[in-house]
Amino acid sequence: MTAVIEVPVIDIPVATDVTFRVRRYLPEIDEEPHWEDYTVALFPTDRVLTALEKIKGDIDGTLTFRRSCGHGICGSDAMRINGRNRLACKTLVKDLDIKKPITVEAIKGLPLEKDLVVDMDPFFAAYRAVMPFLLPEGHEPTKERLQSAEERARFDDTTKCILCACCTTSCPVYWTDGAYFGPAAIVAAHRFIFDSRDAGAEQRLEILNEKEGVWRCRTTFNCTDACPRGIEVTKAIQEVKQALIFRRV
Amino acid sequence: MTTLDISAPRSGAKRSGQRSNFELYSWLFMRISGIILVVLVLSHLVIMNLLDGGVQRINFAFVAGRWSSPFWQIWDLTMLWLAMLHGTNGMRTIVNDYAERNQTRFWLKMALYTASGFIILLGTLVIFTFDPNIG
Amino acid sequence: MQTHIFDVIIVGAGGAGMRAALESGTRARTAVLTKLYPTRSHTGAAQGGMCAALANVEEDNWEWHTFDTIKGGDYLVDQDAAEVMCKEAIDAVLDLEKMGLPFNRTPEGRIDQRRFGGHTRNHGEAAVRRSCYAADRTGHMILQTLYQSCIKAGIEFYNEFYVLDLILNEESGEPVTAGVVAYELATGEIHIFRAKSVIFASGGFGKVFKTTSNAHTLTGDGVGIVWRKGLPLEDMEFYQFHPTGLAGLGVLLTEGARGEGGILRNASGERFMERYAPTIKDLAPRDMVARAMVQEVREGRGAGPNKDYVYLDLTHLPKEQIESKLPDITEFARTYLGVDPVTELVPVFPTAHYAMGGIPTDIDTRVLRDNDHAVPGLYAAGECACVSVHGANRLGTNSLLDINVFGKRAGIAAAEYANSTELVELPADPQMSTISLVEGLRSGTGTERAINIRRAMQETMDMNAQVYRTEATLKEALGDLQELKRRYLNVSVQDKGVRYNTDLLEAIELGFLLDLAEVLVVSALERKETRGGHAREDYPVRDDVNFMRHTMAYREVSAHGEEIVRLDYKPVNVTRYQPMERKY
Amino acid sequence: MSVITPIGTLYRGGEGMWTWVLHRITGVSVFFFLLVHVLDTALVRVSPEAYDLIIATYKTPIVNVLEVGLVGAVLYHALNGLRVILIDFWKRGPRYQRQMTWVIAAIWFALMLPGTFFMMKHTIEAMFGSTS
Ligand SMILES: Cc1cc2nc3c(=O)[nH]c(=O)nc-3n(C[C@H](O)[C@H](O)[C@H](O)COP(=O)(O)OP(=O)(O)OC[C@H]3O[C@@H](n4cnc5c(N)ncnc54)[C@H](O)[C@@H]3O)c2cc1C
Ligand code: HEM
Ligand code: SF4
Ligand code: F3S
Ligand code: FES
Repeated sequence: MTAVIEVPVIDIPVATDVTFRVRRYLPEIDEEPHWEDYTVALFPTDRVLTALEKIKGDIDGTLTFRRSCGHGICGSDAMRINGRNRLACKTLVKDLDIKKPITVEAIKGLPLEKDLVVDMDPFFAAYRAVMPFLLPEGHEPTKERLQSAEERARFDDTTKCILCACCTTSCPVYWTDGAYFGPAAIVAAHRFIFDSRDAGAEQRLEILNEKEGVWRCRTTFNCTDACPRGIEVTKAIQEVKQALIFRRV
Repeated sequence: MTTLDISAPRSGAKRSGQRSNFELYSWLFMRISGIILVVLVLSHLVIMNLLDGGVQRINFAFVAGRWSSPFWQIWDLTMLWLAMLHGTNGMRTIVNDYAERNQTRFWLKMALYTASGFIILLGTLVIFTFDPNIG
Repeated sequence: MQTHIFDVIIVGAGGAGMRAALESGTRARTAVLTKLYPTRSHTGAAQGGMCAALANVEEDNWEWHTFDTIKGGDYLVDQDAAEVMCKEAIDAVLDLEKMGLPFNRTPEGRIDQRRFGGHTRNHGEAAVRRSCYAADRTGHMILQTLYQSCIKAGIEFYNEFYVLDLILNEESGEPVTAGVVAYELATGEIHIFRAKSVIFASGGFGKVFKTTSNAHTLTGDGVGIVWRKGLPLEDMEFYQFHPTGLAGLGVLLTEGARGEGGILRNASGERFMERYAPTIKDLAPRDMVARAMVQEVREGRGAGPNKDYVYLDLTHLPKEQIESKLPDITEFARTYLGVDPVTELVPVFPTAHYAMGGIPTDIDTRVLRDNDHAVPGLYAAGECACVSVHGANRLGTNSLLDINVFGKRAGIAAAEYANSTELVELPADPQMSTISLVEGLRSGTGTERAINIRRAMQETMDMNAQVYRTEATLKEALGDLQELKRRYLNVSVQDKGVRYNTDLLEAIELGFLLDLAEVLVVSALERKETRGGHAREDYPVRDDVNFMRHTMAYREVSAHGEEIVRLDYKPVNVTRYQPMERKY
Repeated sequence: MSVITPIGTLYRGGEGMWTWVLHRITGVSVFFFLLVHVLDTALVRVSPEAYDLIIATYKTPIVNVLEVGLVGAVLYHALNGLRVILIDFWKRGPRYQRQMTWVIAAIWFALMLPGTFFMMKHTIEAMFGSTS
């Protein structure tokens, strides 16, 4: 069987010098963060993460950042690239303007620990506070609980969250009010509130009805724009608000 | 303004845990009053600033003419109350956002509420006790 | 330095670690130490699914699943372990569903199932729908669900704590478990965790290779620690290369893509798997598909400017099916290669993926110190362990299954053991070797940079110890590795600080990788046959007479103080299925 | 390797963020104007002269320009307020928020261009002489 196929054309790319302007902060040495420029040779298809690895490996080993999977699935490397929150491993050089230095700095709103590393504990504390786990009702069935494909689709979007904090640390409200639960926590709550197998919606809604809950959101959409998983975060927040107003899930 | 560099939240991550529907109602109020204000305020602006000569024709006599009708009295009264409550509630949010310390936040809100309360009472008084034959 | 005392310490918060924590947390005082925030673990990258003979969509039973697992593993599987896994698979999936995992559903609302490589009906008749899945994010959902359940259960986590040593003491001449030594990333502080049981669930070591689907952090720390303690490692030569990595990058495209009907094609568009596995074609086990792909490229039928990859073709599938069942890999192809799978062929090539070998355990996950004896209080589960349910080649979906089934068993066994015993005394200064490791690197004045050694190691492993191996290439690799290990002694780090010193930890991780690469190559050299993931061009057939046995590698120090790898063997546990030729 | 300014960059938010910043600025401005406006209107209780005096300032060119600014601010705040309400209550609102931004911008210009002209008409006439 020989199908007639379109063979994709992939250009063989060339490496070019790209300058990165990184906001550095070594707590044991620096009193204040400062900017530093590094130039590395990169292919257009390289990720910003590759550049950081190269800088760390070949130029300055003290450069510190978190990373793990390298392809946008673990949520380790949220940072502000050219002024916007993104994952370094999902941002390709070809999608950036390399005529100017590319700025890289830590996400904001969480305490800065070192270079691109921030303290994630407040972020996870907010996540834990919305009871992000199934609270089923009644007896455990012997087999699986039934759920229709439509019921499953209801909360599909918010199950994709990788807890990278791109959203929460892009939220202008969170920058100034660290007590706000933040979009990521609301996304987590949404994932369970709209799960047909869950019976804890009432409690979670109560929590998000608090002073620092969903009402704090000013629909600025930075979260939706920043989410590397393409979750419609603001929409999820809207659905939670409506569930609270109409007391109906 | 709001987007300058802030590395850590200025007010710490202490949640109040306060449970009531106050924030819900205040949020709803912002939307409902907003919709009503669209009609009231925009018409007000059109009448005052655009129709036959706009602000140029406004004087004591014009006001006197208007407030002789209860319709305009009620119109302006509603507009005053809604706009002030809406604005005050909006300002409350802003104070909540930007005040760094609880102390500051408390006093700013006190000042806000006092000013708003005074203005609402004053405005109400003026509309109700207006006397076209003064002077 | 701080000392903590627990009943059970779990090293690693991936699927295996957290599944264990859920069991032991309710039975004994448990803490999970993890070098990454739990949700960063690489279990989250798993895509395709988790097999269990639920028979939700077509006839199936766990015995067929067992057979497929054994045959898929080229008969090097310990059959008692495979039986346990396939039988307990059903509960493992249902457990996850009850914890809230959002599986895809059938029209009746049951858990949906799809086809996967090597999973067949009635001992190889035809492909069967056995893989339970949540789009192509099954691992993500498992990891999230387990973490959520851990929050619900109030499990104690120590995040960003790197375990660097295992503390063993001697009781009547035998090693017993006393705890672990950990390095806190944030502060640089050394902690001692005393515990009655320790479970290693620290994942794989794909980073010995250059092209890999594995995370930067999969550096085999747990396996390396156990190795340095003089405990054996099993079947290290069996490393799986997944057929469909994005060409040149290694980012994985799940086998589920072929389960949904995807087809592999060479440069001329031919569906070449028809020649290699006439019955189940593109859904043959991974080792066979990967070899076929390399074969195509070698024989000049590769595609692309350098003729160095083949294509994965999904273009005949309906767009909705691709977008709903394979959304993530579609995005990967678009993001990283700029290729849209809906309309274009995706360039793919095998990528280093999964370690079949690792820390040897029995079916109760107890770690073995030789063929017959376990170390009291020491357990291992997940990719770092070798039970061995995967034998010479793991079937797709069987790892997510492995981590759930044996993670659970480890949690129960470790907690029950802890409840039946006393805390073991610490040996004198248990932290010393860790401190000298850390301080040696931090204060070292060497001239080598870790990154150069890492690159060279990955380069030689990709060149010489990948899908096809020969005596010559393996010797080449071994020579390179020994040279690199010498250079490693001269490594120094630039970051001298104590807070978040990732420079230091990456150098330490490199040390583990070098050790494991060497064990892998030495084990591979001695296995003079082709079986599963281990393909020797100079010995192209399976040799059941001489090699139907597990490799057991031991670290020994020679009279001159040199580290050497000594090999020994362990019989395969055969219960029901006699080895047959492996045809699909 | 150069040491440059120590502060971080401005967050480069999208339309959503900047419309909100404007909404906030206009909201605050209008609020403060309202405080003053109630006070000046209150002068009707004092005496017609006092009121007419203060109203006269409204008729000066500079205040007239400010007046236009105020109307522009209220109009923007009102339109964006409606956009926000649609985002909150219309199922598809969040998805079309960007398009709605362009729609309100268009409406704003469509109303403000002629509006400004009419409001400024007197000022222009007073300054440059009547055209009629
Ligand atoms: C891209 C990809 C796709 C896959 N798809 C599938 C699939 O569809 N089906 C399937 O069955 N299998 C799949 N697999 C395989 C499977 O996902 C993994 O083998 C499995 O998830 C391993 O789980 P684990 O719990 O053993 O380890 P991991 O999830 O890797 O977790 C390791 C944990 O150990 C911790 N750790 C490591 N070192 C230390 C240390 N020194 N100190 C403290 N903590 C440490 C880490 O922080 C982490 O929490 C896939 C693998 C990959 C890479
Ligand atoms: C004309 C019709 C108006 C509409 C439709 C409207 C609508 C809104 C809405 C929906 C909000 C809430 C925004 C949010 O929650 O993110 C809001 C906030 C606000 N409004 Fe209005 N409003 C109007 C008039 C006014 C007036 C007359 C004032 C001044 C007194 C005012 C002052 C404010 C303030 C200060 C805020 C808070 C801004 C913030 O939190 O960022 N508004 N308005
Ligand atoms: S919602 Fe999106 S941006 Fe926010 S934490 Fe989850 S994945 Fe990251
Ligand atoms: S950025 Fe913040 S204000 Fe709301 S829409 Fe997103 S949570
Ligand atoms: S490294 Fe995992 S998301 Fe970027």
